[in-house]
Amino acid sequence: MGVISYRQALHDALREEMLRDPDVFLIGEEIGLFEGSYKITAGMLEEFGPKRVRDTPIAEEGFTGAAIGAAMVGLRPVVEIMTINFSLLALDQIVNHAAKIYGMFGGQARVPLVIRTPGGGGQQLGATHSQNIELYYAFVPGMKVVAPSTPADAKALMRAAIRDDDPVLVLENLALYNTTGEVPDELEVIEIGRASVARPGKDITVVAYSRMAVVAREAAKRLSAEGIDVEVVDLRSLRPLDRRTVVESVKKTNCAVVLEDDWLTYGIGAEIAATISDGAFDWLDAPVRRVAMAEVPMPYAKTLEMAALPSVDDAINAIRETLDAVARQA
Amino acid sequence: MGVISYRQALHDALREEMLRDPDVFLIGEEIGLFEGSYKITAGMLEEFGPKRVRDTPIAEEGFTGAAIGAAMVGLRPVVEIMTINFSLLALDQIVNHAAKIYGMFGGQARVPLVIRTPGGGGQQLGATHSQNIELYYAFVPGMKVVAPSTPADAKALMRAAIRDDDPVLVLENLALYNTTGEVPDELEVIEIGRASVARPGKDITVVAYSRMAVVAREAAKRLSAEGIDVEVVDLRSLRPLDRRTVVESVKKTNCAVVLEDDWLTYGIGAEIAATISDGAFDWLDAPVRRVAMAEVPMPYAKTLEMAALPSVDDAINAIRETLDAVARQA
Amino acid sequence: MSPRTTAPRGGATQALPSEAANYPQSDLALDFYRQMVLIRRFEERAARAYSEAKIGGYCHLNLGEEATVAGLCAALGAEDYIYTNYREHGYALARGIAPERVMAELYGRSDGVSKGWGGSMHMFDIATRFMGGYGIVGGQIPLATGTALAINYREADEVVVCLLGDGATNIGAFHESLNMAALWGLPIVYVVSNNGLGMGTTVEQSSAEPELYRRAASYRMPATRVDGNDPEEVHAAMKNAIASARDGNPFLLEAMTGRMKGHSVVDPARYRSKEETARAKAADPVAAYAARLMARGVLSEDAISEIDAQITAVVLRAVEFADASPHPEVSTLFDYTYATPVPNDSRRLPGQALFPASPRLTQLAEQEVSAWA
Amino acid sequence: MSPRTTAPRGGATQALPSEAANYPQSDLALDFYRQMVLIRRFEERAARAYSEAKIGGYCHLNLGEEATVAGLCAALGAEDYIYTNYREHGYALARGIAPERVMAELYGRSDGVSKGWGGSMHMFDIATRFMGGYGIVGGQIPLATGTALAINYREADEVVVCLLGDGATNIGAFHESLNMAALWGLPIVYVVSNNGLGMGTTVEQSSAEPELYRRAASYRMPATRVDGNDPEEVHAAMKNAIASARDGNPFLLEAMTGRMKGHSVVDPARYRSKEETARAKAADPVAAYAARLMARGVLSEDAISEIDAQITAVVLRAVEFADASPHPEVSTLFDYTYATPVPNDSRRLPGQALFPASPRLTQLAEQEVSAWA
Ligand SMILES: Cc1ncc(C[n+]2csc(CCOP(=O)(O)OP(=O)(O)O)c2C)c(N)n1
Ligand SMILES: Cc1ncc(C[n+]2csc(CCOP(=O)(O)OP(=O)(O)O)c2C)c(N)n1
Ligand SMILES: [Mg+2]
Ligand SMILES: [Mg+2]
Repeated sequence: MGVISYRQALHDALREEMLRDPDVFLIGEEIGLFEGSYKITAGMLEEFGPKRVRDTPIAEEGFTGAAIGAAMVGLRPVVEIMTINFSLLALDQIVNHAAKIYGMFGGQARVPLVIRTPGGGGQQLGATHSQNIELYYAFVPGMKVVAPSTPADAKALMRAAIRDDDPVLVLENLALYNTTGEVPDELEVIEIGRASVARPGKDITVVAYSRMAVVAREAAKRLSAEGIDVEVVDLRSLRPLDRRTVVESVKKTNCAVVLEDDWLTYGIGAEIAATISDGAFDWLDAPVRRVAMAEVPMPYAKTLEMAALPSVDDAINAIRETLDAVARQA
Repeated sequence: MGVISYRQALHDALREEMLRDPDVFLIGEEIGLFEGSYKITAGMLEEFGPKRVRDTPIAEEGFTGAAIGAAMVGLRPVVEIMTINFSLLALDQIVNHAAKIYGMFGGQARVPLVIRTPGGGGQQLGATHSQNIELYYAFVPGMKVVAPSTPADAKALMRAAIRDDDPVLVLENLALYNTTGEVPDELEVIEIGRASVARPGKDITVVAYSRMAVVAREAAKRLSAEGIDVEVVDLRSLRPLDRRTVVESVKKTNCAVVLEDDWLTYGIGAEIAATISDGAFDWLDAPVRRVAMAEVPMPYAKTLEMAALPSVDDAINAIRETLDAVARQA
Repeated sequence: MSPRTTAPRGGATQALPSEAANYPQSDLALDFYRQMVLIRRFEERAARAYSEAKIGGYCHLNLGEEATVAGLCAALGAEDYIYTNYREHGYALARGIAPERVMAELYGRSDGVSKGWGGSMHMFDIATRFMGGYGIVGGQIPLATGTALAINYREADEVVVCLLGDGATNIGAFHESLNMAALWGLPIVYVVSNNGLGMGTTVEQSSAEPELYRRAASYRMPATRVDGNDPEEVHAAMKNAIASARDGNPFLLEAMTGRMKGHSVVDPARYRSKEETARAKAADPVAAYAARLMARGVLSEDAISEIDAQITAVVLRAVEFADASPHPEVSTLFDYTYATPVPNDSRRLPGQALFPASPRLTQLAEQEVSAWA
Repeated sequence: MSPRTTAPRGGATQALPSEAANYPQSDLALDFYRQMVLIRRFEERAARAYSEAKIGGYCHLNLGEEATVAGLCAALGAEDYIYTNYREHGYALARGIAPERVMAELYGRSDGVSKGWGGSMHMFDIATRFMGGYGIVGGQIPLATGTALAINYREADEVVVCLLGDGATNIGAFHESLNMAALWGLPIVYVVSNNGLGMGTTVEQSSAEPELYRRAASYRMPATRVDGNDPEEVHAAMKNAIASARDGNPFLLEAMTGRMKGHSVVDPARYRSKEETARAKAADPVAAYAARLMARGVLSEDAISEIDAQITAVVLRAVEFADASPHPEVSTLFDYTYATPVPNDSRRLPGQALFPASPRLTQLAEQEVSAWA
């Protein structure tokens, strides 16, 4: 058991899978000589050579499509898309091709593809570089989408993604790369499609994923000092979505807050709130509250960006207000 | 007041706006000589000439982006994207550019752009040609998305979209083009962002848009024969979303069913269900039921396609089951 | 370097019925002719079935492109891969897929080459390395390039052939893909089947450089243009192109051909002038090749009738087979979303509740699709 | 045809301080030099401010590209439009935007050229027709093409200049846009600022045809390559290119230049060999041009010092201005989502409930942002 960064966990998973299976290779912009925009692939070109760490031209659609075509004949490409914002350029290849090929051709070709890409705002990167658009993938049958929040999950889910025979998008997060956590030496296998109860509690359920799951744990920690016992459900997988774990938690706590880093209207949290409101209808003592980004193109100025992004304080406030509503209901 | 088709209503709106304002022009694939894949622009090339009815190469990203650039200096382009499935190729230009330009540059340039595009399955067009992905646009602040279900709304909303100073996606639907309805000669202005109560009722609220609003009205008609009085809320606009009209309706009926033609998980209906469950929490007597497409890449075979698509019977069934649940609750 | 193969795991590679290139010249010519007649009759029959509502969706035919299809496919080895667009019935046939399975796919039946999931635009057959059938213009180009990358990665000897239409040369994916292929020396031949039209838009109206093969120069890629109505010329050029690609020099081949009917079965092609339509008819490659082979003494009137009769019978059998093939069972609806079982996959029909009607029940309906079937 | 303008409604067009082309030769040379020094000093100061955390996000500098920027912008008329990528501070300055407003934008302040909403990558100034500043590689290319289409539509006389990097020539939008521009004869000049590198990837590693201007041939578009380190050569070539574009023949100009530092301020550029770094330093266009003008007798050591002092003062003022400019008010957060008021627009801060805490209240919080401000 060692404490490592989320970045290191991703790096280790890639490296170990490449050592294990010669069909695994990396492809993307600036992942070799430049060592990756966020340095996940540092040292890999030197260790594995240009065939297995392939720098590409700036052509998201082209190289993502090429990875799909390589996967169709049995290779296991891991594509880096520098940030999720640029993935829009490859969306046709991902949604209309990678996610469809198995079904559209009656199950004749598998697409064992991994796309790794970070989301996240908070770095003053402006409107085109601060989006959380995992929804675009989580919405699509045929895709799988995982969104780890800890180094241990990052490593385990990256490994599971690489070994999976379907296209998997691994959502990373700019703000998580430097966070640290314990990663067991003998990593258990995490099945894609299972949420985890990251912190058991009895008073309220907080559902989150990726960066917001870290925010959720922090809020829970702070509130526990006041005797409020928060249960944190970390979705980990957005598609498939583990509704059962979410609903079971709310049946126990009778109320819920959803934290998300994307826009509220139609965001990931809408499905979570709808699921809870439906599946735990008779157990719910207050409306499900959603904490999400302000619905604006993200401004560059620090003051505005901070105002637009959901914070730990926002989470705590929502939890308190929800518990107040429950109290009024009783 | 005349009865015309949805196709004709769209055509008339385009033509009248082009006659009114010389800055309005049409651009897209095969809209001129070929008269449009679905013939909305039939006769327009002849009437307005190639400058105002511009056939493009097959280059969705390029010509959509070009329309945005033309809009930035004051023209009012109306882009046809042949079906919404192909819009994925232009998504970067729409989401990262059209929707951002006003905000990202501090309000210096407006983007009075219209994108018209049909969604819809049910034509045996297979997985890549049968998607309902309006979500991709409805999710994005800076975009507006309208989704008319009647010829009158199609005409009024297309007109409003062309006169709007922000980018608007007008969602058409393959299955609606031949439907007919009354269109007033003196068309009232519909403000983008307002739902309509398409049919008042007191027993249950059914929320829908585009093709499913037609399904909703049909279900309501059939159920009224049995004395079940359905209120149909036609969203008409997906962004901005008129939550108030939806919630007020449910406060009256105390229960709701949402109909949608896209995939259930993370689909448009998730937001509607979450909104109702939150805003009408104390009024709701049963969980909000969602009727949506099966979560599969759409198969070609008729048997499978029919099974995957939501029908009037599915809507009626969901309404009955929801009313049963209300009865049990009472 | 010993020959290696990229055979996908579990995907059997089956030799094609004939390695056309080894035939003596006149046999090859007859093969071309038979192939062309098969495509012609098959497509005519497909058009009829479409108007009888036996076929749904869109239906794009290879009528007028028979020579390109036949000449090109004959140049491929059994181990080579072929990607096409949605106008692919002819390529599927010429690749050796049974006409029965191609027609059954058009009928949306379970014996179809894509089990009824693909339809006219999405034929796929892993056994013959017929890699689809894609409905998004240009969508196949990056995929084909990636398969060539895999061959390169595995140091195998196969080649990928990627068909595309003239209109598709204007889409970004074309540019991105050719650049990568040339940069990395991938074993791929891009073939532009230039029938002069997108849907109704001419090459001149859509491409600022209408000699499309010249666009390869942007990637220092060798390229050439051939008469796509001559199967022998296409075949010879394709052999060259494949040899170049196998050598690590990807190639762009432009075949000048024609479209005898509308863009799809339902398109009356009113945008074409009478003269243009007459010209397309006059350029009929099947009739022209028949005349040539007669002049050469390879074909006679009798042989032509005999071939026609044989092939008419083949196509009839295909239709009968398709009509008799069962519709896919609705219970298979959720079989092909993912390749392997997935916890918490959504397997819910539109009429089913996400959670059972009585909210007191704890089991999710999602996991109960079996109860419904 | 009388000159017409596409002046966007409400957007005032303001004459640039100098119409450089009308200057006598030596004045123009001095102008180039001053412009280059301004960019150099400004960018050096920006790098410092970035390391002092006054500037956030990414910060890409024009260090090494000063000659291209200066020569190019001097060829533009006041009515012409310019689009660039995210490496645009220099272009903004050379277009005549006050250094104060450019620096204030980097500082994210309300007096910034984009009111603090854009930052380093997204400068925009409608008055000087400086059309941005785009962070998505290649994203500006279709937009610029569309503005050229609007000029054509309005039969106006302006020209659009669209900057892009060498790496951006590999993206699909480049291909799609050049084809449309050529097909429709649009008044646009595409300028590839070839600094030899994407981020760390060289042109040779990313472009199968590394002589990038040759790619214009795919669209029958005239093109040429010039020494981007010589402002006079750039200026002359740009004049030609603009004349061609105004005539309905869009043009591709490739300027061979260099990048003196990393891709962005934080990039130590370890992937570059010592020799390469030394070569980039040696090619310093500012020093080279100073030497040339000294040899020509246009500049003296004294004049160089004086210019440097003047410009250092200008840059200092810019920094002081930026530092004094107010941060945007949080109450303006919802001001720029839409251009006009929108019913039911979502104006909710992350901490606010969609519906008020007590569900018995009927008013939606969405409409109450004013209560919060
Ligand atoms: C991305 C995309 N845009 C538009 C279409 C609609 N469409 C289908 S076929 C076609 C014309 C294609 O022309 P070409 O590439 O020459 O092929 P051909 O049909 O002539 O074989 C168009 C525009 C599509 N399927 N995909
Ligand atoms: C679509 C997209 N892909 C990737 C990136 C990340 N990125 C930013 S700059 C850059 C290199 C661009 O190189 P070039 O076009 O030569 O411009 P330069 O920075 O050298 O001026 C990359 C890959 C991006 N911003 N957008
Ligand atoms: Mg064609
Ligand atoms: Mg560069």
